[in-house]
Amino acid sequence: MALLQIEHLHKRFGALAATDNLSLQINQGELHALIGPNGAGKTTLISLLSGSLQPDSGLIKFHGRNFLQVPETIRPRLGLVRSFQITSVFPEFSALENVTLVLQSQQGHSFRFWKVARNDFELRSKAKEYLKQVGLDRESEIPAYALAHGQQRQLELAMALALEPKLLLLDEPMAGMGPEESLKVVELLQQLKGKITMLLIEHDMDAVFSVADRVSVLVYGHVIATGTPSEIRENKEVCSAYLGEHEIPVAN
Amino acid sequence: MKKLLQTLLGTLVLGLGLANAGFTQEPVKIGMVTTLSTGGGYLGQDVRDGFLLAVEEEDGKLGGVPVEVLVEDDGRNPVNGRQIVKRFLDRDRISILTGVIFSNISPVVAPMALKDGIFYISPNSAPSTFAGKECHENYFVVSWQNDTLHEAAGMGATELGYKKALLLAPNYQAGKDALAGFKRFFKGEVIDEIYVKLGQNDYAAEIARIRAAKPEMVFQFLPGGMGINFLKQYSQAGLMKDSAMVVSGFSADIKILNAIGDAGSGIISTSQWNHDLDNAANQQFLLGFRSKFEREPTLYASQGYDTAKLIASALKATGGKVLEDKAGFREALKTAKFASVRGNFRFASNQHPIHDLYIREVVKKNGQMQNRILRKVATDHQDAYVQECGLR
Amino acid sequence: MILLIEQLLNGLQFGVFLFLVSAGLTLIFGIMGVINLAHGSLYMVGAYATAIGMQWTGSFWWGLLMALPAAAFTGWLVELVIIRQLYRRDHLDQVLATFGLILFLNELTTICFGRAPLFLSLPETLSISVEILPGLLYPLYRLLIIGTGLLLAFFLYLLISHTRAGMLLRAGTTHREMVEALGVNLTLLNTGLFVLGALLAGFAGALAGPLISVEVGMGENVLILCFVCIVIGGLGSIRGALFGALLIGMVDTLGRAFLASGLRLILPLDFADSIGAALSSMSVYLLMALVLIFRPQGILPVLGRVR
Amino acid sequence: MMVSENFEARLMLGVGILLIGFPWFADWLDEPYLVSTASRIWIYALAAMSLNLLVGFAGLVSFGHSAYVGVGAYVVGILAWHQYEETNFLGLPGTLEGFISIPFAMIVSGIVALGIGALCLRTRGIYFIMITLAFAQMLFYFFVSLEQYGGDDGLMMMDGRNKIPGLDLGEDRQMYWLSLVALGLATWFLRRLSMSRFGMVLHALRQNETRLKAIGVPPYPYMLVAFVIAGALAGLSGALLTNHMEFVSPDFLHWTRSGDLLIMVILGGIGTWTGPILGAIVFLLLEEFLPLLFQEIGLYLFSEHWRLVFGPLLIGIVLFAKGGLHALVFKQMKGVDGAFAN
Repeated sequence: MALLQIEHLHKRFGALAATDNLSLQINQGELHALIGPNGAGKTTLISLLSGSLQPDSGLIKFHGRNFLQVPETIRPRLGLVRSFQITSVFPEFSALENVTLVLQSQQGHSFRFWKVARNDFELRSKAKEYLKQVGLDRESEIPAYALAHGQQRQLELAMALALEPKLLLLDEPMAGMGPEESLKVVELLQQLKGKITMLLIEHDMDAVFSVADRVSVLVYGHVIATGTPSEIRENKEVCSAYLGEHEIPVAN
Repeated sequence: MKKLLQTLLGTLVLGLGLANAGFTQEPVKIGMVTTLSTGGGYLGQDVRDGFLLAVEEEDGKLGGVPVEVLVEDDGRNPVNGRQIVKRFLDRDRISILTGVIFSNISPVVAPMALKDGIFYISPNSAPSTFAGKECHENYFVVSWQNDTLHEAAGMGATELGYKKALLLAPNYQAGKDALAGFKRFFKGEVIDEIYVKLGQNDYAAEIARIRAAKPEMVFQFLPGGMGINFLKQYSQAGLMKDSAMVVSGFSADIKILNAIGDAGSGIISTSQWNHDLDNAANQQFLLGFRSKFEREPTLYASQGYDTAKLIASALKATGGKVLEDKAGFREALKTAKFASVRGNFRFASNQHPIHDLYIREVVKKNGQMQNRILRKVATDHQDAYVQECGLR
Repeated sequence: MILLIEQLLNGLQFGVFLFLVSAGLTLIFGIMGVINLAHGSLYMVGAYATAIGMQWTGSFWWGLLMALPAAAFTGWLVELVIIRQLYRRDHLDQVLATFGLILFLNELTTICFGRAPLFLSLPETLSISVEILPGLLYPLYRLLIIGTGLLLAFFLYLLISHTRAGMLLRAGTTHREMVEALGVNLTLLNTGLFVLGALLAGFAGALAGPLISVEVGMGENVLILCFVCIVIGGLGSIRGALFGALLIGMVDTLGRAFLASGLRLILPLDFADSIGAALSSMSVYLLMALVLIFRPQGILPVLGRVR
Repeated sequence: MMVSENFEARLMLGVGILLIGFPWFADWLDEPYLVSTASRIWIYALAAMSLNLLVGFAGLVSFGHSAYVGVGAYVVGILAWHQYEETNFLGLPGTLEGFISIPFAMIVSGIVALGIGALCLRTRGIYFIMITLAFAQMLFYFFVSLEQYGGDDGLMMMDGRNKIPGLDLGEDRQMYWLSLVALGLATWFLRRLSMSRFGMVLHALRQNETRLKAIGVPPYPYMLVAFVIAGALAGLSGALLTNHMEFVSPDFLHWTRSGDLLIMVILGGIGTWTGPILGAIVFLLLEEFLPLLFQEIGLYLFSEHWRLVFGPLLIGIVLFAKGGLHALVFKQMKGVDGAFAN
């Protein structure tokens, strides 16, 4: 069953067609990876899905509902959540405050002017659980700007998870991480698999081919192939268009 | 650079003068809050210099009584003005407050002084409220009531036989008061009134309207730089020969004439004072001012000088008692026994001047633009608000 | 009809004049990202230099010629000492530092030249009016301003769209890092640009001298209006500045010319005059607010701008 | 971060309580006029504090904040004028009662801020700076043309300051205490506000607006509410200013006043608690006493032309003193933490 359906999506920036007649379907519960060379339009697609960009034409359906008219700030509440390629947290807040803010936004509006927010212990303990889930529980009081790069990426993930997504758009969650940290994230993705539907953009092919249920290949703004990791690995068109002479990784 | 040195020396001389003053008797403290910075700064400068000239003539005394004059700049900002006066009253314990130039400062500081029980003597600004309903026994004006020179312009225009006038002023209170004052005494027809934005620079649009309306004369009250800009552009547009220009003295002081040059030729203006008034006090004033400051005094300088002379006469009468003998000092001020540079001078019951008014014409003499008195348009003129005042 | 044409010419003249000051402001903002509140002071320097030059030589033309090096030199000095430190700062710092600069320059001018406005007259040959249409006399000097202004606008257009420096300027507005990566000496380019802006502002000041009073504080009056022009036109764009300046010139002039008399048709006389004057003094700000609400990037913004 | 902020709060409370005694101190110095100077400082500090809510917390640089100060000031002035003239304003009588006119001033300023903010907040960055300036200029010219209420000359409170039961505002000390208490209450309120859920959103907004949207929080309504709160507090400061001066004029709304408020915030330290107060103190003391200082030490040129020193001083602070006076004062006290007292 399709959770997200994208049909004939177009987006141009001047002369450049960043998204060109793109159609894609993501099924309930799967971990769908999106790969493609730099400039293929992966981040543009994420922005179109999250609502920070408006497409020129085409259709986005989420849960069978037309999503084009849904404002950017409403989409997360309906379960469509993104993480950012370039780390995007609230740098002056502590890790805990970052996640607490997300949880606070989950509980409806924030027009509460008097009660001190950090004394809301229920919210805080819930936030701590998310930090624990990504392995940041010991860093919870450190301001985000003082965290190591990998830790900031983990925080980013915790914030996305705290939004209780139905579909999680992950824009290169392992970018700039060391091998050890990457491994942690892969483990986390394995854990989440099946519970949350995910669209993963990642350059680390080892990771992609080890965790993904299905893979789509994006070139020049449209999808040239979709299939299981093994189908993609054997696809001639993909080999010539994208993978080129590179060796295709073998799944372990 | 010369200016720079002058400023330096000027202030030094002032400092020494004050230091000398304190020997024999505790000096009478006079607070002068005036406008020295911003575009209107030269008004305050002239009031101050005129006043200090009179003090210097007596070597730091007025009427034989040593005085200490505290001068501060309000920057034309009522908030600053208030702070300065507060300091004058609480710390310096002044007996007389003077110096205020602009009508947005006087309503703030005058009540403070009056409430405190000291004397307020205005060398320039005189809004109508204080001439009428709000007049006060310790409030004196040496210059004129704000409307006076505009009223004189109305009389002058009538006397010169103009029938069709167009009026121009900024869209604010003083501008509207000016036009009202003119209309009070003008017997001809007012064909149009134009209000402009306060601080406007370019008058092309208004000048085009004037050209189209073809008035016999234009009366305008555009203070400071606004008036200079307007006059220059008016003359460049070649309108001076079609429609005469009648203004109140503020718009044709010597500074403004210097700034507009030949464009000023033929402007008719009104004043209670001019340099060619032939009386001994005026001769002495002109001689002293020119030699000390090496420039021509404006009417503001004459008002500053008159203010000091009035205070001198009262100090002399009471032997230097001001707050110790308020009634005596007040009476002495009221009789105004001093030789004003404008000649004929006495106080009306609201303690604003009764004096003569003149119309003047701008002419070029020895390569310099200057005002020449045409004729007297009013003798013993007093303001329109005196009836509303409860003082007798 | 004649009146309308005359008022349109007045609007055009005012607009062209505003453009001269705005051009530098918008370029400096566009490429350096600096809001320079002290730009009006450069205009003041131009006017003062002309007045002083005229007092020395007795000729308006020499005065005019003196304005250019004076403004350029002041501009260079200001860029070197202050503006250069502000490139990477946020707008708030820029606003405050240049605000401080205004205080300083104004006070310095007061000390050097006094508070009384300076006298600056037109040469005889220019202080006449010419009949451009039957019955329409128009001051020659104002025509001259229109002509020079439009000519300068054209030169600026050529400079920016047809020279290498202009190309770098355009590229720098949108892709600063790229230009830097090409090994272009951006510091030199910035200084050059700043001096160019100062020259234009100084020239405008010189032109304005004979029309308006040369006094301390004259810069701030024109500055705020110029900001309105460039914001309406689209920040960083010369075309936008020209468009904005002409629009403001027209709106302001026509508002003053016809608003009050128009309102008299529907309102009682006194009331119409007050409302008319109030509305016409608010009109340009009203226009700016409207433009920003409906087209926040201005009417003719720089295309493809990333900042 | 928490510990040091609490320390700062306790320090402020302590100093605030000490300041209640300032009038007696001024008496002891035999300089009673200082009480009036100090009242003015607290009133401006309140305005700077409200501006700091926008600039320092929400990251919105408003260049037209004096407009709301001016509106509040005019409400008090106009009500007092109608009381004096015994006329009606829109069918309502004027009043001199402080507990009516001061809250009313806050409400009107808040409403004006709501209208202007609703439009301005559609823009960001430099455009926001400019559009707030544009609206402030409109209001400035509006009050200049408001002939009935004195136009450019402004409006006096003929019957003196507002009446508040149990207080005699005509007495400078009581005016001082009212100003100090108003500042204290506003600071306390803003502090609570900043720590509430609403405050968290504002802080987040300044740091990363894109991210805030991505977690499902629409920034606009929060910014608007902050704008209204800041406007209402500015209105309170305006209402007090009219009372202090017994006078109001369009000069209160001039664009350079907005600049002054911004300078106070920056000078003191943007986004800090003591910053705007320190900024107001230093700015106003410099403005008032720099000319006197130069006179005392014999530099007469500078005493008349003190801006010649003040201008470069301002530039120097912007260029070299990051974090303003707050950083200067608290860095030593707090060590490393102080650099991050947001």
